[in-house]
Amino acid sequence: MARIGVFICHCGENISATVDVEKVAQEAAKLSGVAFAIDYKYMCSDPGQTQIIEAIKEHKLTGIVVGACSPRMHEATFRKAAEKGGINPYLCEMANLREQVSWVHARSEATTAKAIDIVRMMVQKVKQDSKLFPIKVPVIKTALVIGGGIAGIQAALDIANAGHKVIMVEKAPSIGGHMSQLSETFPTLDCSQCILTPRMVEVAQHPNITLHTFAEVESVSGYVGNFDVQVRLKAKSVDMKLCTGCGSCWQKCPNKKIPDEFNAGLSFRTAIYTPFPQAVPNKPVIDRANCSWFQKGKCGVCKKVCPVGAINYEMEDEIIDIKVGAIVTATGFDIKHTDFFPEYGYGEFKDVIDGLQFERLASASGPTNGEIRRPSDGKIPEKIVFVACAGSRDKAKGIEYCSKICCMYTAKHAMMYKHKNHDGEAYVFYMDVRSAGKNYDEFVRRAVEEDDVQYIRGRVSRIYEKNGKLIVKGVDTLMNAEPIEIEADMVVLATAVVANQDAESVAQKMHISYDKHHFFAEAHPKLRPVETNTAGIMLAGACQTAKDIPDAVSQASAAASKVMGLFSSDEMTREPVVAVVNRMMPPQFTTCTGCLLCMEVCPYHAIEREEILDRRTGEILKVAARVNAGLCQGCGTCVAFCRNKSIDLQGYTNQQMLSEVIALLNKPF
Amino acid sequence: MPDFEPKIVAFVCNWCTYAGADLAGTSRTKYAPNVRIVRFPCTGRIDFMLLMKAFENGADGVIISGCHPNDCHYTSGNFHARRRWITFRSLLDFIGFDIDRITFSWVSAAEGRKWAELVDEVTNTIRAKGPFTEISTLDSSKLKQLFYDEITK
Amino acid sequence: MTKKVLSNNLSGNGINTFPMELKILTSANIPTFFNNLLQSGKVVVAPVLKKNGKVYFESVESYDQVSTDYIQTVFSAKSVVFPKVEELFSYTKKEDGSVEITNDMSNVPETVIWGLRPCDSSAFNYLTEFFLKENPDSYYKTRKERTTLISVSCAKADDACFCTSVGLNPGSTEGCDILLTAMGDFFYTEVMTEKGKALIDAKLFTDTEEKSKEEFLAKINIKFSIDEVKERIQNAYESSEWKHESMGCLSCGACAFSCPTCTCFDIQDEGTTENGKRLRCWDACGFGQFTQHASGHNPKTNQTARRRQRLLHKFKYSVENLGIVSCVGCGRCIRICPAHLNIFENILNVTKA
Amino acid sequence: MTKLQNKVAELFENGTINLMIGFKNALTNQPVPCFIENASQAELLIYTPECKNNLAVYLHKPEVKQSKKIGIFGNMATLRSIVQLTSENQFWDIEKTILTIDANDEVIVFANMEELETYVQENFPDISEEDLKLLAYLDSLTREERWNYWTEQFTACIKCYACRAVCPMCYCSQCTVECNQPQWVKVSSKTSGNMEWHTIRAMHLAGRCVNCGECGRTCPAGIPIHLLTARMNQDLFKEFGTRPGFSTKGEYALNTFKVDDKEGFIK
Repeated sequence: MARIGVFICHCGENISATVDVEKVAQEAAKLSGVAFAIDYKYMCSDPGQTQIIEAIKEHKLTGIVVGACSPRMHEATFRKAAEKGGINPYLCEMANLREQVSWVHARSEATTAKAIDIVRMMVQKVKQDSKLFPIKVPVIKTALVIGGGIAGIQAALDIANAGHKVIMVEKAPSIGGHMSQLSETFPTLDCSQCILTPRMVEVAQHPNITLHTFAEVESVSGYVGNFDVQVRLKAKSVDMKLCTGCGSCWQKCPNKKIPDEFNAGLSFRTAIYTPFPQAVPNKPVIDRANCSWFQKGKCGVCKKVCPVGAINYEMEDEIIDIKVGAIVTATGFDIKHTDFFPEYGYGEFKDVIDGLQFERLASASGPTNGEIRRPSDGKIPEKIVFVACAGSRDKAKGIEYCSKICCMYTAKHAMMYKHKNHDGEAYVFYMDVRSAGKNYDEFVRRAVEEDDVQYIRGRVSRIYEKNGKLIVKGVDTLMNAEPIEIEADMVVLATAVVANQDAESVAQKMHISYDKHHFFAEAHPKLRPVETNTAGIMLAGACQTAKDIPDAVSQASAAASKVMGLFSSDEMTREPVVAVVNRMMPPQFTTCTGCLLCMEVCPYHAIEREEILDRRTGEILKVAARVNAGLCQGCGTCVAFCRNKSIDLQGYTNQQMLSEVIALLNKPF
Repeated sequence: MPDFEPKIVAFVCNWCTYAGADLAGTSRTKYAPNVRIVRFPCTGRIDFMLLMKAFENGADGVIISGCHPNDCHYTSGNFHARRRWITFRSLLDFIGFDIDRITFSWVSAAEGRKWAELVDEVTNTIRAKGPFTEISTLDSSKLKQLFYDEITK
Repeated sequence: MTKKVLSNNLSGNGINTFPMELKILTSANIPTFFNNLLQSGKVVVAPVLKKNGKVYFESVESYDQVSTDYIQTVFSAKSVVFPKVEELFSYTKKEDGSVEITNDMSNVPETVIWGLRPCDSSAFNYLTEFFLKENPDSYYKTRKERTTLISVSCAKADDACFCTSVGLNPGSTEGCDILLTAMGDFFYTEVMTEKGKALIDAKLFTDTEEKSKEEFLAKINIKFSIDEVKERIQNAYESSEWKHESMGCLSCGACAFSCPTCTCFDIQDEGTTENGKRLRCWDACGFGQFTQHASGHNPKTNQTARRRQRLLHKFKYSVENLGIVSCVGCGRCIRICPAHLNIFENILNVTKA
Repeated sequence: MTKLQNKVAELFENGTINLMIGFKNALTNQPVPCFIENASQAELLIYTPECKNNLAVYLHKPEVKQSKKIGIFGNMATLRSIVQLTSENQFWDIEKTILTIDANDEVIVFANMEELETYVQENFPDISEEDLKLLAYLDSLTREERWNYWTEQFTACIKCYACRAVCPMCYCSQCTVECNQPQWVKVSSKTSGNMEWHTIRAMHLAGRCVNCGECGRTCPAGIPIHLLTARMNQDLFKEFGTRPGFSTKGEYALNTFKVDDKEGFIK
């Protein structure tokens, strides 16, 4: 038999001013199952809570209703009190008599009547309450970092240094990402590889980090703390254990005319190759698409020349299963291919290049060893035009957003050119210069003032070739919109930053959401910027949106700290407000009919197919749905959806909701 | 009837409308005391049978309210709810149930005023309509059976 | 002469000592007789032709509503004495915590059921035996006491009819208070009970000698010999035919709910802890959950077992318990079955030697 | 012997099936469902347009399931039901061979679900003329008239649940009406309780009902309950373009959504 205690709070004057609290308490006392009812000035105060605790003990209460403010305000408070009193905290319900009664109605019979109704409703509910216990989910203290760019590297190192295991998966043969391609970095102009490569090596050598290069994530299942991930290790055709990285294979490889991705197509590489000299791991892989052995079935030079017999043409892709507790997604970005700017002649004119190509030209490790030369004839250009916003902030043709880094790297490019060729001329066509950030604007000013780069505010309308020169037509909107024409030797387009082509499929594999540009979506744009709305999956770097290195790195560290937070305890506790598919004794097992239509309804993919087997014969007796408490967030959509009420939501059961409605309306008659 | 005060039950979601109603309170926006709020985690949780039950047990009007599309705390509960209501509403209309007694709305956690106005508006409409007796009188009323060829004549 | 008519004697040895009276009622006087019944303030339940072309029992206001040309009604008339929902009592919790229980049968009206078929009226024998033999059921008793049965012999039959196979005939007087048999321009009236006699108005009826009804009755050929069936069915339980015979059964309650002798019910409570009712509702042995225990265990796991239960109950168990074959051959279950199962076909097959 | 009978006999002989669900002529000379257990019985099988029963319902019966390899003759309603039920993950425990007779009187044995799916989609039936007429009539009534019409119908209901029993889509081992904690539906067959039952039924079948009309045909009280689900289907197709029994991957209107689902009534 239920023994419910009802505690009506005056909230000073806040409730008692408009609600006849004494009457509410008296009426509550009459309700069947109510063993004790009282009203008091401040229920949430210490003496108030003490009264509750005492009453629970003294009257052996089986549940309590506190008629006070909104549960969103003090539910936690009173549940703690209930616990102190010795009953399960979930046997405490609140009647919202302040926000939804006293503050919104004038003092009147009707107001008090409403208060009484609400209390009656909650008394009915609490009678149906059952003890609930927080759900404990064990946490696997290993993190998966997807992507080995600077963001991934930073996150991996932070987590590993905190003493947790990290598995890093990189799809390229080497980690390093875009940063490894950069020449110098703004605003300090320090050499990118000089600061990056030590970090790459650290990753490779860190005892807590397992590195899988030339690998991709196949599938992700499970839930926060317990993800099951399948990783495809693509066949490298080279035995990493035997290979010493001596390099004789790629020196001898006959296929030498393969455009080099690392040099943004400005040079060539062989079929068996390491992407760049400082690659980590610094061991080659065979690019089977361009290898004559795999395409034509002959050659085999590398196998012959390899001193240690590390070449293995029979090697096959391998799929490994790993279990991790958290995932950091750092899959990075891509740059928009400029083919959609025919009037700029990209692809048509050799000397119209994009920012990344310029980085390679300017890089000491690049195809020209750092001398800025024209791809067409190798001459040193005397005039370079830099076109900012090539695609960015251009709803009509490109993308509406600002790519954020172009203003800065364009300034950097112009500056580097001027440093290398003092009497060369550098022109920058721009819409606005966006240089917010520590020492950023100073940097751009330097380009203009010290290195006298010509900034022209206007768009480039057309670029064409005329006797060996590139004619750049545009307007200077500041010079009363005068059309101008520059005879340049080279044009650099600051092409827009876009999401990876495979971003969408990655997001779908991970069950995380993404925006219309396929950048991954954060859980909250302001307050949860590094988490996704799939618990346990974090975001780092430019896969979320265009970012420069400092931003990418700080977000990576933030993501890492979220992971460490998750790993700080052996199990995480979750609210027990979750859906449950009923189970019962044989012969029924459950009323669920296994139509599994609910699986589609669940926003969290928390509903799974379960086969109920005969313990002895192992034959399938029934197929039914099961809710994974680890994934369920307790929205209850499946509960209202289930035709024969086989699913119920703890804390908001069908029985409770219906009793509430009936208690509310069906007064004793 | 002049002194008829309608009983209105509101089924609302915890994250948007319930919070919105709280906001109406904290900003002291006054509205009609005829409404009784039942709190659900999400509009997706609201079972269409609860509407039936509310009316059977003497509700004169029902309000269903939750997060605006795309604002659902659980990302899609309200979208599923919306489909459910489109379906249920057309069924009720087909069996001749007075669907004007059910009001659907999106009220966000920031729309305390909208909530207050909604309640007042609904209260007035229902007050004008008078008490809901169509279901409560069903079992007592002497109904003779009608057969379906009749409707084809 | 005395005749054994069980149903009309609600107490004692079930022997009706009323000496049968034979009368003539001219067809012209039928409406008058009928309307007199109505005027006497009785509720008169009679077959009414509905727009769906089927005939249902319904309380009527005048004779012209009554259907005279029909073979059988869709539902039997048992609901008059055994309603599909009988409110056993209602309870209300008072302010002071005490509980008030109300249970009032006083407003059950005096009712005349007009135009039952002889099979239907004989079904009332079984109902009475079932409800009153031991631990008499006061609800049934009250209703039955206030009910008079005026049957009309069958002049027509269809191929679902098989009363002659269960020891009845289209002119049987079993269980009725008055039996009317149309003989050209008049009705041969057999008054079987005091209750019946009470309705006879001397102005309308004239005495007569015993007549043979034979030529005025429908011809229904005998599908099986009830004695053989009664005997063979003793060991039919094990018959392998059951499975095949019940394969088509969908476990809908239609047969039981239309059957004049099905008496299964289920006690249900409706309401809250504050107030509510206790109800006796029709149930059917064909329903999957009919035999389900609270534990979830269900001794009758499949429809074969349920169908067998139903048939054996009609032809074996009720004979063992009450000495009556509780199938009256009205053929309703045959006409109504969505899967077109045929009870006498089933019986024949499971009892075939 | 007819093509159908031969085919079935053959299926028995080569052991493809050990039970055949089809139609035969009853004593009462109307087509009735029959269950053939060997080749010799095959000659009982008939098929006429009067063979209206939706045989799919039998695929849920334990007795039927026992004989694992089941042949079933499908009229359009039956075929649609099988498609829909497949999309609802039933049939994981039986091996079924599906037959039908097409417009040119040829017997078709479907090799796989895909074939069945295509056949159903090519011959997808519209809702019957008669039902359309009834629906149109009901639409022509005022709200109050419709209410009176249906409440009168519901009053006639005796809650025998024949409508549920004949429906292939009503396969729950425990129906909502049998769930008594809480009790969603009044057990007594009074008008309000009956209405609850029929609304629940309509909602649960909305977007799943294949318009076979068995419920309406079966109802002993002659209530045209099939109109409720027929209307639901019409509306759902209008609103969301979903069609029950159209695809085995079938998009079910109520477990999916579109962000831009149109609705004019939410304030």
